Amino acid sequence: MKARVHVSYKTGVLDPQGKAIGLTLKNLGFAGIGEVRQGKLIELELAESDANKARKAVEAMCEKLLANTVIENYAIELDNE
Amino acid sequence: MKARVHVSYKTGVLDPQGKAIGLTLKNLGFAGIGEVRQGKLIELELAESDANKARKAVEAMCEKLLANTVIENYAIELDNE
Amino acid sequence: MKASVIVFPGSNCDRDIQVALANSMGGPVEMVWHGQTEMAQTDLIVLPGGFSYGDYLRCGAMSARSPIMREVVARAQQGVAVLGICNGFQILLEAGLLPGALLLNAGRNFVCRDINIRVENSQTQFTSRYEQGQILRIPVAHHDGQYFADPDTLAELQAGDRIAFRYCGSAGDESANPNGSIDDIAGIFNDRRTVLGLMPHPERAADPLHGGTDGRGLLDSLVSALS
Amino acid sequence: MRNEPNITPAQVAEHGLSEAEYQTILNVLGREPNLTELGIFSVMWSEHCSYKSSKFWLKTLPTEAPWVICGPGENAGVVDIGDGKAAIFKMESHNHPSFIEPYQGAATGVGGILRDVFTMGARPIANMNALRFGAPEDAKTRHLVAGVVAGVGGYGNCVGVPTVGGEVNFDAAYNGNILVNAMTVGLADADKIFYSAAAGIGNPVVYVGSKTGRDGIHGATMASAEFDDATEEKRPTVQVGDPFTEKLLIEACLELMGTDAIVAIQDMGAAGLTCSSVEMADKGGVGLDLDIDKVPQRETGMTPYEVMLSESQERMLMVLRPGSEDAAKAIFDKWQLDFAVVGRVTDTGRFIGRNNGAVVFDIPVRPLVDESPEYERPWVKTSAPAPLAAVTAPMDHMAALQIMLAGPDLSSRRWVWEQYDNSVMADTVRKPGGDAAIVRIHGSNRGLAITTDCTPRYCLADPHQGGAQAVAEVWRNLTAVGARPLAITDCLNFGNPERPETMGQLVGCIQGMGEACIALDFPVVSGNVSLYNETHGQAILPTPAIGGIGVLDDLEKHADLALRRTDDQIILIGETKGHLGQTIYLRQLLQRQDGPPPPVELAVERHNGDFVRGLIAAGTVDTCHDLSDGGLLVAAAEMAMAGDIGLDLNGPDDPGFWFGEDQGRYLLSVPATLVDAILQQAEKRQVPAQIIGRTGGETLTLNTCEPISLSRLRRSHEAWLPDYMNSN
Ligand SMILES: Nc1ncnc2c1ncn2[C@@H]1O[C@H](COP(=O)(O)OP(=O)(O)O)[C@@H](O)[C@H]1O
Ligand SMILES: [Mg+2]
Repeated sequence: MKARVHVSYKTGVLDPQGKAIGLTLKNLGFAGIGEVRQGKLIELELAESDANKARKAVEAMCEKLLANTVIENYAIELDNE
Repeated sequence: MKARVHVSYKTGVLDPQGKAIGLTLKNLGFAGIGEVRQGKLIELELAESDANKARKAVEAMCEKLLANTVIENYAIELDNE
Repeated sequence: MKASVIVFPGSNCDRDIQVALANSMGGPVEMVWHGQTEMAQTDLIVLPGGFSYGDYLRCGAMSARSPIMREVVARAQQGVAVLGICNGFQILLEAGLLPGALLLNAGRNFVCRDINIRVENSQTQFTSRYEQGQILRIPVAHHDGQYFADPDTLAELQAGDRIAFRYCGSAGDESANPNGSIDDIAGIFNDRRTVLGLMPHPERAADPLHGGTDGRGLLDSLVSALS
Repeated sequence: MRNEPNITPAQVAEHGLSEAEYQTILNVLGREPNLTELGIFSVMWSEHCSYKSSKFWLKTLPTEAPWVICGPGENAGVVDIGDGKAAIFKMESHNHPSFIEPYQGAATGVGGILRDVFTMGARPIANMNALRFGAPEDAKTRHLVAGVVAGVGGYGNCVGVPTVGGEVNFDAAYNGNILVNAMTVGLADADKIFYSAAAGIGNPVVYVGSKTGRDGIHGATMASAEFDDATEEKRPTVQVGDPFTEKLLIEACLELMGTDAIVAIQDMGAAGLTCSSVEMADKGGVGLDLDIDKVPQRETGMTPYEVMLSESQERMLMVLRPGSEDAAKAIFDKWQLDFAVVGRVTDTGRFIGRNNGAVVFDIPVRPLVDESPEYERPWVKTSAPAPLAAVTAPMDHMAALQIMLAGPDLSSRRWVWEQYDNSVMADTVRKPGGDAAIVRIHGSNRGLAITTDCTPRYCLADPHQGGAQAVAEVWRNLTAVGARPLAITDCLNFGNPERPETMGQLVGCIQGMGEACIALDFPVVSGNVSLYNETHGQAILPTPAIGGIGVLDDLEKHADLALRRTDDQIILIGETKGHLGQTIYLRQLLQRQDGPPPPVELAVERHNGDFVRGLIAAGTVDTCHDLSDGGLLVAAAEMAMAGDIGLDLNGPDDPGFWFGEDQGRYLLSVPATLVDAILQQAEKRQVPAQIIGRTGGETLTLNTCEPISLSRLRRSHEAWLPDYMNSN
């Protein structure tokens, strides 16, 4: 099974990367661009085939490593769910 | 309208970050983990309300800035599409 | 006094702090591999600078989950002095021994430069050799040094005199913040002031040939407090 | 041998082999090659690996001196620096990949040169980078500068080796073809150098580091081909660097080198596993059997062709002593790196590959190397430049100075080097910003001085003089900090050698370099050639980048360019004839590029330099700057800005005096009490020396020109590059 974890900054945390992207897009002539945020997308291949168990495992991975919950939120998507 | 751009390495391109994450997850005792890949997720707020036009614009942004098409692929998701 | 430097895969200032500490202590410094689960008795634990795990995912994230860190946290809870420099500071935050987080520099580039910091609290085992308000000239070299804390945490740090150093101009007043850190913060203590994390590298300003010795006071303070 | 379809002429051409070269392959094998064999021949005989156009001329360079432990031919050059220590160093180009993908191209360039150095047993202690970009106005330049600088820093900072210096030039000739030359200097015990000659029949051949993927297949052939519009198609040949793995690889290799397990070791650079195994076998005069299926692979279904030609980064090949495999493996396990026994040393003299037991290639080693083509390409001598037309000063000298210091050629490179960690390892004594960087030899009071230099506009006007000048400037920059110059590495970047004019530039530069090396006792111990640097027939400026090292026996006695005291006298050493041909003054203020470059008088260069070095070694002089781009007034201003102390200068009004680029000159700042003694010594030694000013105040003053405040001068000098990079 494949899992996709999306990690993004919590609101209130500065995102210099996103800000710079927004600015550069404007400089490149793109109009009508509001806020831009950059996050991470982590894709994992898992041996686990039970969706419930897989989600539990990925949640544990997020809490333990993949996200820093002081500044980041995470969301998990599973294939075949 | 909101657009989400997912930028990831092309297959075959080494992903050092993903490799290190996979290793650490194993070191932490998580079992059954296959390949791990890390990509970027860029979220944009757009003034454009026409989905077709929005997609065109975001595609141009990807080609011009958001993705490095030498080594990266991108995929675009639009809200309300 | 006994001091131990933890070596993570990708640490690259481990030898630098080892040499500088050994000079201050006049004796050897223990190097401890991150994969160990135990550590001999020690008075000071140093988490060195570098790019542990390549700074991949988040700086310090993977090192903070190294086997030895369980022991480091336990010792810190017992009151053993812990010093985290640069990447070591990032690891301390990821390990929860200090509050807040370090984000990408506001300028988005790596920055290597001599900067000034002001000693904000000289009443600690890390800073007793400095005067309150003393300006130090010390190099920074980092990509992710922008200190961030939510308003409550920040207020707590301020109220508890837990800000160790702030970036400042050469006269000590105007701001000269190299990375956009909130409140110009360059280093912070835990609530008992037994743990210090800072971005600048005192070990690179510890020898006349470095072009300055302002970092040496930090190491000398520790030696006099812990010997 | 597996049956495969016959090789077609189109495949031969695709592999960059000429018909004649293919004929030689048929002769060597006595049969038709299969595709894997064709691939192996093609990378081994590419310009990059075989030096087929330059070999003939490279052999003319002087490579020996009593202190040279190992000259060209190994992964890097090795020189004895005293106290039982050796310095190991080399410079290498990563031009084409950096143009296609600046960040990763530059990053993997740094990774590659680091491996060349630690392969030989050295701990890398310093990196340098010599960069050439197109005109600032060119649409691509800003993006390329940003990517390359971030890539150099991203890799070097992460592995924890300080980047202590380099150069940055802008010129329209590099618009379609930038140059990224990286240099690494390492330190080893002089009696513990590791070489690449395989030995010991039956000994295990071991692969360590990262797994092999499909990256960079045909990278070596790409570095030997001209750019065209199909460049986009070649894109997947760019590799992503993994500096974290490199750092682990450095530590693991150095740990293993502390034991006696290694018989021979070689990094996998261009042409990967093929080039490394063939070179190891050839140097040792042995054969090598490889089990391709044992090679750690990142992707499934890789063919032997792909495994043999992959340029995946962060990999090494070693021959171990029998029985040491387990101990070696334990070290690589600890660092979580791949380790696999992939073959054996044999006495067959053949390079044989098997996949699951079946032979997939079988090539005699010697001919694969010895029969590699070598061309004495036709060349024409570059015609002598026309004499310089009359020059009239377009403005007063101070106004000229301000424009020059705040322009693309001479503005501060701080924006670049602040992105490089220049003090990790805590042994950096002189950071970027001076003439040569100084790095302490760890645990001692001695140091190494390091610099890279080349003035391509001189090389274009007169390759011979330009080649000599590049070597002389390196020597001078080392001397200016008080170091005893020891040896150089070179990175010869040129256009298409099949063009006689370009070949003439290469020949001229090498001849000039060789003369300078002999006159200055400054041998070449390693180097690299990068040809075909052109796009749509537009060649780059001939750019023989030179990297040099020197030794300081007492770090207490070194010089720096920053003024230290007020009321010092400024002494100009060397003769000033006022040579304005090919100067920055002409180029920037008059948009002219005419006349000959300044002649390099090697005997004078040496004489003046030895004098200056003697003063520094004696502890008499601690403030010194050599004169190069921009001439006297620029050098003086740099000294004032660096030390934040003003200067009052006096001399003739002639622009040639203040902006001429005559060679062999230095500025010294000395306390008034020492001036007479220095001038007397100079006279006795017949070294031209004259007082041209004194230090003090907060302005730069020249004759009767309006003084300029140092802070204003510094602001515009510092601003150009960041302003340029931040505007789009
Ligand atoms: N790409 C670079 N990386 C690091 N340092 C650089 C780079 N380019 C220039 N510098 C530094 O800036 C200073 C001035 O460079 P340059 O004008 O080429 O010196 P010089 O004329 O003495 O050879 C030197 O100290 C040099 O090392
Ligand atoms: Mg110089």
